Amino acid sequence: MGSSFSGALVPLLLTLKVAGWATAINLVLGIGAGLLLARARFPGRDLLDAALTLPMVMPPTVLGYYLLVLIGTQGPLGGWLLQHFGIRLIFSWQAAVIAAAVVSFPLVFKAARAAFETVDPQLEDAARSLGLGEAAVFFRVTLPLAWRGILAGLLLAFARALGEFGATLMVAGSIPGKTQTLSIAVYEAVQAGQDDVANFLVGVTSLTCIAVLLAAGRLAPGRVLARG
Amino acid sequence: MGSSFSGALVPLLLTLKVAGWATAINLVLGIGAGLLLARARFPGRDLLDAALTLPMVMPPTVLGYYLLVLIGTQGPLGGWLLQHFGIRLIFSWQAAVIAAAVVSFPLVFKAARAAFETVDPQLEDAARSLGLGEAAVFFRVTLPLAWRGILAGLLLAFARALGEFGATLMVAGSIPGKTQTLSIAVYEAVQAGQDDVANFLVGVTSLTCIAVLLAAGRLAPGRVLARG
Amino acid sequence: AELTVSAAASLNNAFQELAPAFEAAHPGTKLQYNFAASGALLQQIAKGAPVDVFVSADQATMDQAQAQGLVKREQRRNVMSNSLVLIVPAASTQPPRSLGDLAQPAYQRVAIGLPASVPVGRYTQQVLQAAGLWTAIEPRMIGANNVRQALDYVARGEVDAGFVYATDAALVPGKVKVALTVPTTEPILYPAAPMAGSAQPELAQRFVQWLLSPPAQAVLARHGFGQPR
Amino acid sequence: MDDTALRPGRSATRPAPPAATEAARPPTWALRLQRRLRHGDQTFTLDVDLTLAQPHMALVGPSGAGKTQTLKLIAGMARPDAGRVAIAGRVLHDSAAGFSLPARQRRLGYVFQDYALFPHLTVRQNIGFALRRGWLNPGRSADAPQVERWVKAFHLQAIVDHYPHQISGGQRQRTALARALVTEPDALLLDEPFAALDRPLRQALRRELLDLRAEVAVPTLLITHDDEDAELLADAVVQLQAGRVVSAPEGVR
Amino acid sequence: MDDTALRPGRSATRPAPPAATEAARPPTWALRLQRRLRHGDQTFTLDVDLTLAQPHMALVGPSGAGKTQTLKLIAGMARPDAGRVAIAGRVLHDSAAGFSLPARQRRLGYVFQDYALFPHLTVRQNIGFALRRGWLNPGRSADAPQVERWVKAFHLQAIVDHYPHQISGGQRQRTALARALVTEPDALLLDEPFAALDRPLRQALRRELLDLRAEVAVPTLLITHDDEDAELLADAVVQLQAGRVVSAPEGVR
Ligand SMILES: Nc1ncnc2c1ncn2[C@@H]1O[C@H](COP(=O)(O)OP(=O)(O)OP(=O)(O)O)[C@@H](O)[C@H]1O
Ligand SMILES: Nc1ncnc2c1ncn2[C@@H]1O[C@H](COP(=O)(O)OP(=O)(O)OP(=O)(O)O)[C@@H](O)[C@H]1O
Ligand code: MOO
Ligand SMILES: [Mg+2]
Ligand SMILES: [Mg+2]
Repeated sequence: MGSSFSGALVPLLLTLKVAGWATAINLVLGIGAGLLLARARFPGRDLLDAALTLPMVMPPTVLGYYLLVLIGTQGPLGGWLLQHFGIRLIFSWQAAVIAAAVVSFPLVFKAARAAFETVDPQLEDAARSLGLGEAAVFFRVTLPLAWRGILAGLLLAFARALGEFGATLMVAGSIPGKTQTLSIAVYEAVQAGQDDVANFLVGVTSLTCIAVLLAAGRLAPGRVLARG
Repeated sequence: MGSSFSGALVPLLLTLKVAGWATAINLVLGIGAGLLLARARFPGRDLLDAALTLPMVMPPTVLGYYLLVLIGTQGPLGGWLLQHFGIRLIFSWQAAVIAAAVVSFPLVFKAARAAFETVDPQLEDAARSLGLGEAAVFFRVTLPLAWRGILAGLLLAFARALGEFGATLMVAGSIPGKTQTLSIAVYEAVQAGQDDVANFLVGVTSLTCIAVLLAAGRLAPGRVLARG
Repeated sequence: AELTVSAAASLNNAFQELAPAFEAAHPGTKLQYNFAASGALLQQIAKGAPVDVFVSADQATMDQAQAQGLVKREQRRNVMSNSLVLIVPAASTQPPRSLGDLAQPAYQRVAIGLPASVPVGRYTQQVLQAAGLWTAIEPRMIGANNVRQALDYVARGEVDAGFVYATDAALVPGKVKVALTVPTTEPILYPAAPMAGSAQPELAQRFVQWLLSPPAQAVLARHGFGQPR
Repeated sequence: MDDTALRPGRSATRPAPPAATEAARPPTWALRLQRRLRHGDQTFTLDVDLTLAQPHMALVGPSGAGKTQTLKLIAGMARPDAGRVAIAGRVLHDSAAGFSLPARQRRLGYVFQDYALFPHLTVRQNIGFALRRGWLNPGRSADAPQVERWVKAFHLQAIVDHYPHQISGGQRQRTALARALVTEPDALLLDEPFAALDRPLRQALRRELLDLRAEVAVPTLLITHDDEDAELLADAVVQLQAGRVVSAPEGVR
Repeated sequence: MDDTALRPGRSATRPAPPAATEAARPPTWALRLQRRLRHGDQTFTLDVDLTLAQPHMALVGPSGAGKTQTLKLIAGMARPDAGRVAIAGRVLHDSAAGFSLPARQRRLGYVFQDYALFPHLTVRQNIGFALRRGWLNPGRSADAPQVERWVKAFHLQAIVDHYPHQISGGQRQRTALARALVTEPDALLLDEPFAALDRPLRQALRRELLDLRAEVAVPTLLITHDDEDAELLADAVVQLQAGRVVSAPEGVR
């Protein structure tokens, strides 16, 4: 493992790709689930909410093991994909994306639910009476008003995805240049007692994370007041 | 390690103690930091925000390593504690609390910041003009109005603390009955190939988590509307 | 008194079983185990963890501990041995008969502990290098974070073969087949040593010695460990 | 009941009754609305039954009488427990027939008592909100002639780029009014639209409303506490008390 | 300037001027306020200079003239760029002296134009808000005679346990008024306090306000668009336009 910057470049790019995709997936799924639980009333809603939080509570390695069982070539999902599409998920960077997405999903979901619940329903009514369909109401009123809270969740999810390695390592393996993310590299350096390499890689991870968070801060609208 | 329920009871209680304390600490620190960053304007605010998110981005084992450096008897904090108070943090359940608290801190902090930012400042002005001091304004107006979002963060943090083992293992070790939390027990069972024990312990963890989340759901006020 | 033993994770099952015997032989003593990867154990000890005995899965880690003056070098003992095996999924029809067979196209994925951080990976790398096979196998390597992960991959049929310890392969007999026992360039010996900073140096030393006793060795043997040579 | 027939295309000749009418000359307002609001052991019961030929109605009555609730039921923002709503023969809701148009298809201009401006949009974006179709909000500098018209009419030029929390109460009210008028609705539901305005401005806006109605004959339902408003802007005054109509004179009061 | 002297204890004899007065007979309202609000390239400049002997003032003027801003500056919810505020000789703010009382020490009853009720508290809790000291809100069934008094006076009995989003506009306004009056403030700042009320209720509340002032001589500054309000409740009418006082007659108009 090179301690030079170029040595960190490959895992860095891979890490960004994995975390980016995982965050994108959670942008959709987390917002969807958050909206559902904020708005729909159905029996077992609280239970579903708690269940969707479980990926957070399981040690990543254990979660990784369950994911392995699920998406491995012998698993129900992995086997099906392999049989019908010839796709082998396991030990690919896509598997790393799935692991990172699962681990960070509750972060987006919870943040989105809380954010949607603070949006004044009267404003949505106002938009409806102005002729907007439900989708347009969502994208033009609900989402912008909830965005600040959702963004906070997304940033946490991105950070978590950057740092994730327990579950990732399990389903993606650690194939240098293919599935070795920064976190895995850091972990190995620490394990191997290569403190300087570890510190260097942690520095790279931290700087990357800070850069991404600062850039994303720009995406937040100015302070949007609750009342019109 | 017994696979009976009584075998899980000791780590379960320990886990609840550790996660409970960690969440309590973050209730104070996370809300404090969230409020500071939501309200105070100072140069480097965004940078501080990003820096406070870093515990999220570091692989827990790596974080554990840094914590070890900090609170180990040779470390600045650990050494000071040992010298002046004879307190040895490492391998104690208090060390597990510290690890769990650090790992889950960003969850509360980010949620709190986003929640505070959606509170209408005019309501705080109203409370001030009614004679309330800043502390009373905070506890009687700001906090109740932000509570829903903060609670979502606290629940995530609690779940995360329940599931944490990477950093915990590093600083607290895995001493049955003393520092072996449920997650660590799960991890060890998986490592030792005791799949049935692992599944059982995961079941206990999940049920505990769901029970706590459902109970905490009661703490959320009814839907509080943004406008008066 | 409580005796804290930091032991390599792979010793978990065997050591749990040892505890009652030692405690019975030393009334008033309670064993406290702390299991983790050998490297993590060393870091804890180096940072002041109150440990009495350290049992590592490899010589290199114990050497480091010794170099840092953390253990009593004169009381360090090799307490058991293990062997490296090549395993394949139980369903596998044509297991490799020699290491050289791994170069065949049938073995696209081979689980190996990461050589940089996992002792079993280091042993594997040494063996393969000595056999001139490393460059051929390395591109097929699926890195594992620890032995257990390599074992899981093989047991679930996600890889075509894997290198683990004999003790690990014995954990899931129905799911993996041992194709080969691989002679290692250096023997796989587990060293144990009392800590220099132990508050109970005598008891710590007695534990290390007791590990070499016939009753202890019998238990270890049942878990697949061999005598230290 | 044929759903399509009830949703005729926006006709160019506005005063003409839409395709599916009830009788030769339907009343402008045909309202039957029942709704019970419960809170703890308190209940408020709304039970409005009202048929009015006149196009312009003022709804008056003490605070808490149910005026705002009535408007929300007409606009489809709440569901009556039972009832029927038809405006100028166009049926918007009929519980008996199990029929209810969603709020967005009712084509009503609604001015909320507390304005309900979109806090994330500027005054101009708020006013132009309904003109922009699709999933995106109008841009901050998007310009439309209809927006300009009402910005000018309501003297909002100086603050078109302000956000709602940056403008005064009266400015908010005018913005809300403009936002509703821009859509050229089939009917206007106005919940105290001039309450925050001083006398000259109030007069100017009344003028605007009258001008608009001279141009396109749009029926109005106006909640007001101002007798002058009722006199000048309504052909009939309906009084609500404790959820019931207590006086609904035929003809101008 | 002596800080303590400026914050006299709540005196029992209310009309008597507090300890540190300016002159033998200070004017009730002595206001000098300058503030510039910027938004993009738009600026609104408030520049109010006003000394008034009469205790009860009505502040009128077109929408956007700066009436609400003036009130907020007096109440200490915004800081003037420069200026001085003294009510009945009690100095609340003096930029030149670098002195400014925080809002909570100004002892002013403020009724917000948009009410600003606490959405997480019931009507009763809102009204009793200031009576409860400490870090806890009054309980949902906490009862105080002052609260009861105003609940009765403003006919809020039926909805004391409702939350703000469950009550009508007029009910909100009355709740806001009661919340401000309960504290027995040194002066009242009312931003269109009757705008959402129908005529009979408006008259009843005016009566209440006059009764209150007969009991304790509390100065009032009332923003209104209603001439009758101004006539009945104010001794002097001050007109604001584009941020400046354009007419401030001495004596009753
Ligand atoms: N969500 C609710 N739950 C219970 N009661 C409610 C709810 N919303 C409104 N009410 C009650 O319904 C009654 C009618 O309210 P509405 O807002 O229609 O009054 P209004 O006639 O518009 O009065 P105002 O002139 O004061 O605006 C009020 O007594 C109010 O307390
Ligand atoms: N945060 C702000 N930024 C920029 N301009 C502002 C801001 N707040 C208020 N203004 C402007 O200041 C002016 C005065 O506002 P103010 O609320 O005092 O008016 P007002 O006299 O109370 O009017 P109304 O009778 O409509 O309530 C308005 O033109 C408004 O657009
Ligand atoms: O027994 Mo180890 O140190 O986990 O390879
Ligand atoms: Mg109303
Ligand atoms: Mg105003």
